[in-house]
Amino acid sequence: METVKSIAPICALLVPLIAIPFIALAGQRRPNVREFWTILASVIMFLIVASMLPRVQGGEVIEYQLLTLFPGLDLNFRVDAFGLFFGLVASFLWIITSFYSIGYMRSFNEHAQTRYYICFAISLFGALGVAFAANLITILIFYEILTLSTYPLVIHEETPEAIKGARRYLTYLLGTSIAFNLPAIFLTYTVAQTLEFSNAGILAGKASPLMIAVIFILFIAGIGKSAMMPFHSWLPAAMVAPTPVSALLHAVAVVKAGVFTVLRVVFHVFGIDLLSEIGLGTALAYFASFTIIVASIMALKQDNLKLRLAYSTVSQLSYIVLGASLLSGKGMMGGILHIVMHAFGKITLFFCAGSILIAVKRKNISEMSGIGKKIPITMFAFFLGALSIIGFPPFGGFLSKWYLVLGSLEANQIPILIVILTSSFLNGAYFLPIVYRAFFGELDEKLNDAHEASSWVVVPLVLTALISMVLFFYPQPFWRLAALTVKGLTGG
Amino acid sequence: MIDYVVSKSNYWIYVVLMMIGFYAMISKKNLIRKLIGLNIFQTAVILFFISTGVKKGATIPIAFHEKGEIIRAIEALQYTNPLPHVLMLTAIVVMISTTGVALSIVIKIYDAYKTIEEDEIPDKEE
Amino acid sequence: MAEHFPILVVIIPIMASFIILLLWRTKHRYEWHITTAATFLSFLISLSLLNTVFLSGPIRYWLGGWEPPWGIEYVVDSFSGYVLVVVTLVSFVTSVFAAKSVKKEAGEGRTVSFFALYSLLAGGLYGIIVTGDLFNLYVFLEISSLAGYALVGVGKKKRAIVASYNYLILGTIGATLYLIGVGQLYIMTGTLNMADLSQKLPAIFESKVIIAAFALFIVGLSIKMALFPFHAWLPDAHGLAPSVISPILSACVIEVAAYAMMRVMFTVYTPAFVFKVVPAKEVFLLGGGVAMLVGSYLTLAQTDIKRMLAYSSVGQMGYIILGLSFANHTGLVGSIVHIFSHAILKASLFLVAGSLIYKTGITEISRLKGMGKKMPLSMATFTIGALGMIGIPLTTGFISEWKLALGALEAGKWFIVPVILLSALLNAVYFGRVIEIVWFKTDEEEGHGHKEIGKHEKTSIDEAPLSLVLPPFILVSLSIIFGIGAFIPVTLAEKAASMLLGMP
Amino acid sequence: MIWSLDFILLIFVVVCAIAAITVKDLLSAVIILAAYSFFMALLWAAMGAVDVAFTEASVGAGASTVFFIAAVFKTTRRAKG
Amino acid sequence: MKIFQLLIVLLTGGLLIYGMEDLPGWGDPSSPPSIHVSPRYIEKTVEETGTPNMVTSVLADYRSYDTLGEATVIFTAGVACLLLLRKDAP
Amino acid sequence: MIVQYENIIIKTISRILIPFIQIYALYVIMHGHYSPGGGFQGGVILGASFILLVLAFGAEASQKRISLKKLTVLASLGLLIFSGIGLVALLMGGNYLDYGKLPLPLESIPKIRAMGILGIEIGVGIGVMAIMITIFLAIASYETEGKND
Repeated sequence: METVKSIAPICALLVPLIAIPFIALAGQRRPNVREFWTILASVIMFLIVASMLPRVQGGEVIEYQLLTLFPGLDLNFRVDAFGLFFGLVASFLWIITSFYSIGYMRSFNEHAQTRYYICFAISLFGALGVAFAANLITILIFYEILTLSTYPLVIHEETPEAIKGARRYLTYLLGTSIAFNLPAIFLTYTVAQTLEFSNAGILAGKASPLMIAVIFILFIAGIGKSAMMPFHSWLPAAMVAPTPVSALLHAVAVVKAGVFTVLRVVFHVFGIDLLSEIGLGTALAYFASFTIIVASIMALKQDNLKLRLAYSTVSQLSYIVLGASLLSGKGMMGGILHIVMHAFGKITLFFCAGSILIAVKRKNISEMSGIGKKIPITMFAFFLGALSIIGFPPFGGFLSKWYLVLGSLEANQIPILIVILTSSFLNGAYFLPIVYRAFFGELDEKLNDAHEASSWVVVPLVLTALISMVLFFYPQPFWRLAALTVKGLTGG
Repeated sequence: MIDYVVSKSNYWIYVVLMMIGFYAMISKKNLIRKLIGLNIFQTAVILFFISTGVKKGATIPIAFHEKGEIIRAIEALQYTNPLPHVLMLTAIVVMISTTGVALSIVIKIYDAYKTIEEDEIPDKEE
Repeated sequence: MAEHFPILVVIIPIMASFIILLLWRTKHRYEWHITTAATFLSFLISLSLLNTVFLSGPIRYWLGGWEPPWGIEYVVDSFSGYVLVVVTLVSFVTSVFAAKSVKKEAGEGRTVSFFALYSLLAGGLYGIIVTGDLFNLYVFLEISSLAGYALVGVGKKKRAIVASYNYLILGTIGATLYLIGVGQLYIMTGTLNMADLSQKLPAIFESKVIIAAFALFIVGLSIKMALFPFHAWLPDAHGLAPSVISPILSACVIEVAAYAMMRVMFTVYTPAFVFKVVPAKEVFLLGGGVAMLVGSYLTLAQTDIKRMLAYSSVGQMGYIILGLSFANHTGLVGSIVHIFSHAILKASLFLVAGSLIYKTGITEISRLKGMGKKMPLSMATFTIGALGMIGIPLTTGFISEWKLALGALEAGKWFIVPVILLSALLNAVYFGRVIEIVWFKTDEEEGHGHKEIGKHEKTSIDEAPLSLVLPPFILVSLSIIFGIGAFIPVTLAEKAASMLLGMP
Repeated sequence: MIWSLDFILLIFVVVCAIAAITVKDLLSAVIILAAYSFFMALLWAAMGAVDVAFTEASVGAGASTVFFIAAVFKTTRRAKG
Repeated sequence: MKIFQLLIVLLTGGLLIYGMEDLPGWGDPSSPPSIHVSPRYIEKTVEETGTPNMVTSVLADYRSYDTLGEATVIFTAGVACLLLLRKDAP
Repeated sequence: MIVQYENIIIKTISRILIPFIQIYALYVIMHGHYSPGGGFQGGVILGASFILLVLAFGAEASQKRISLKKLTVLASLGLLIFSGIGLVALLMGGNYLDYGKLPLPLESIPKIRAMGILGIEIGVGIGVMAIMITIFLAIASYETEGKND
């Protein structure tokens, strides 16, 4: 694996930042210009990120040292296969979400749209920074930027419940980060004298198993964005945000940044050898399994569509952690692939929820009987997205779950296998009734003149639904990146 | 014991005076009385400093002179130490300055609340 | 001329105040110009001093040409140069802010004496920083304190005058205890010069007088810097002072007291005494830790924004003291960086509160609803400042927190790390509350939700004048700049810490 | 210096100090403070600190007493505690 | 309540009395202040400053900067009184 | 309290005493080199004489001789003399307040220094006198502001 220096990561990071003044200047008075800048920025950013793909696929690691805060504390960037993997997902979905946002925000004639687009750009900057960070301190900085910039998005409505939800959001994310993540980094630095990620881990052989375990627990608890129980309740609370926010940030950018950070820590700070030696991987796997099952059951009880999706996200995120914590090649592969598969599936579902809200002004599942007849495209896309999440072939979700199953077999963890299967069943149990009710239920008479939302909204969701199907047949770009990551970690 | 007390009698008195002044400052409720305590407190410190400069058998720190000419050789042992005196001149000035400012403040308090008893000043603004 | 810089930095503001009073009968008003020019000159000079010190070692200046210990000596070394730059910067920026605010708050007829006292306050603080003589420090302490007492007393609210009185009584007790300490050192050594004292003291470390004097110094200066059990005067005084004075008090006066304490601890008494002879480590650990938690906790209960900021200073002083208790280089660097970080951030927060008062007269937090839309620049400044106080990465607040926590771990005091973080969390809670109200709660009259969209899009922007918005903004941007370019303050602080600890 | 005079002065000083903070009438307290300052000045003169004694006599017993009296007249003579 | 304040006072007094034990004897001509810095003031005052009154020479020459500080203190007090009590004047 | 008292005895005695007090004060300032005293003590005594004037004749009647405006100018002037002497020394190539470098036509350094000391004593005297009266006047002639906010 060779390292090359390039400013490409910096360029990609700078794009949203440069876009901000333009967005702000266009302001409220010229919405078209403002949204043009947003879309332009998202496209450019994606292109820059994608341009790094060939080199990274060729086994290179792109590095860039931005600056040294002071000795021992550097801001460094490093694009390896894993980072690029996440960066691609986030930047690609930003484009789609931008289109969707335009439709959604205009349909509701929302207030403070300039603030919305600015914060959106900053969040993407944060997410991409997390993807490209080369050490713990850089990742922490971008992680905090992400937290803070999404706070105005969550509180966007400025209603009392939005304020309450946003308060919980900030409390959990900032609180865990300060209370657990920071001390974990302090301890890591004291023990290892470095914070740079490395394929072999930086803690191996530097501390007693007890110390390692303490640091590990602090990290897992501190990365609140991964929504592991018991630090999951911010995610349902954040559902007060406008739907595009929930879609991109709480299905992709924010939560994935969380699990991405967890995976980074597991892979590159501790190293898989150290974890399997101490047995922490298995512990984490059981912990994640617990979250998977409990969150799935809680999702069953939700009537609010977005809340149900949120709990489903909580459970699906733990799949990723579970895959990584199996510490076997196939398992890790499955976990990493699940990042992208779940992203496309879940964003479809969220887009659909938003579309339903626009079209029929309903939030609760019990009130959605028969709407499938009025908005068939949306509901069909919902169906496809749900199937992908459940893990039916021919959808992307099947691939990742298949690898997870293989991984659990490889690691001889039959209980985990059972968990995966049970949870898939539960997924079906909470998604399919919605679809059934929508197509075969009795339509409320008030909704007789309902119709599909504008094409700004519908096209993106159809697109994502189709992509999640395409990913089953053509997963190569992501698959290869994931394979490269695993190869780097297992050294073979 | 007696010897010990007498040989340091100045120090004892200074501690006693300091305690009196300090006590008045923090426990008396009348604002002007607190200032009287402050004066006593600071004077006690001055007494301490002056005591450090004393030398047995020495005279005041002004060289013997006549029309500006020195008429006797100067030896350090003949004169008390002038440095504490200088410092305490400054301390006295600080004391009167503090007193002046504090009295201005007391007058303003009286103007605002019509009282100079600490416990009669309402805790919260109305 | 450059060799006279140590004295010029002090004497310029002091002479400026004489000139202000001399000129008060002239037809035109110059007091603000003179004050600002003087503080600006001092700032430039202090920058040059810091540069010289950094490149070629400490500067010693013999006043009156008398060599120490007979004469008074001014010493600018890497520590005092650093603090001097911070304090001159804050006092200059604040004096820029003062142009408009003072007239409104103190009254037209009071501006001359106000600015004269302001210059004296600044000059007194600079004098404390550069002096190398214990008694001279006391004199300048009194200059700055007296000016401070009076300036607090002209606060707009009626109760300000009572706050001023209590500040005076406690401040005088603190200063007098310090003076007794000076006397005890004098009687044991016969000298007042700090460098000379540090030569003479090691021989008599075990003497009871020396230990008692140390206790007096610490207690006296703790009162001046409002360390936890002695903090009673601070919230009233800092919260009720005029909006120009609060930043100076919170960002400079108590910091300079902290500076004086460190000076006494490390330059006069050597680290060998502080960490080996007396149980200072334990006392500071307890004092600092409790101050942080209690200060932050008390802040939570405040409903007035200036009072809240004032209480938060109590907690922040705890950070500085805590860094001393680890007895290692990293912790001390944390303390020194925190002096800088707290000074600029707290000053900017108080200045924003000042422009809020200038514009609206509101100080209750609950009435700040919708301010974010009316005064976006000021409130953005406030928000960034608050994030810095919490210690979010890329601000100077994070640097000091990082160094303090590493210092704690290095000293094996891992149980302090949760305390630091808990305090940061409490900071986050009370600043988060304000930020939420300012940005996301709308006025009842204006309605909320997206039903009445058109309405608050059009709320007329009513920002404070530029001369009030710019100063806090400059300070906050400095916090960001030095949060990113953190090697600058850290390198300076490391040099200062090595010097204080007597390491090569 | 005369040892007994010194001792008597010290006693006087302490008595005056206690009186000054206990007397009910503030004006009397201020006058007693002036007396205290004066005795103090004598004490210092006896120790050879003539300059300090001179200053204390003019400032402590003079100027500061005048300030105190002015302030007492501006406020009130009656003190509760 | 007064007990508490009395306690503080006694504590401070106790601290001073604790330290008193090691103080040099009263009026001891060989105590550090008498032998370290002050001899130069006493012996050289006329030679160096032409002023027989040592207090004046130390006050206004050797440590004249303290005196400037002292004068500034009282100047501060004067301005402070004006600021507090006069609305019209400077 | 500065109401004019119709007391002929006080007025007459003050009229006689005040010049003597002032002369004594000047002596104290000027003779600080040789005897106890100096600028500060002299200044206080000088101030006291004017305070006596105010007490005897009332603030209104003595307005002509001492007004707050004059006093502030005097106070800052006194302090400026002091700090100015230091500055002159600095400009002449010495350190701040290094009287030895003062440009005085005297033969020996000690004598120049003695003159420097005298100069600052005068400065201190003027300043202290003015400030003592200022503080007294500020306290004694305070009128309520009726601040009721």
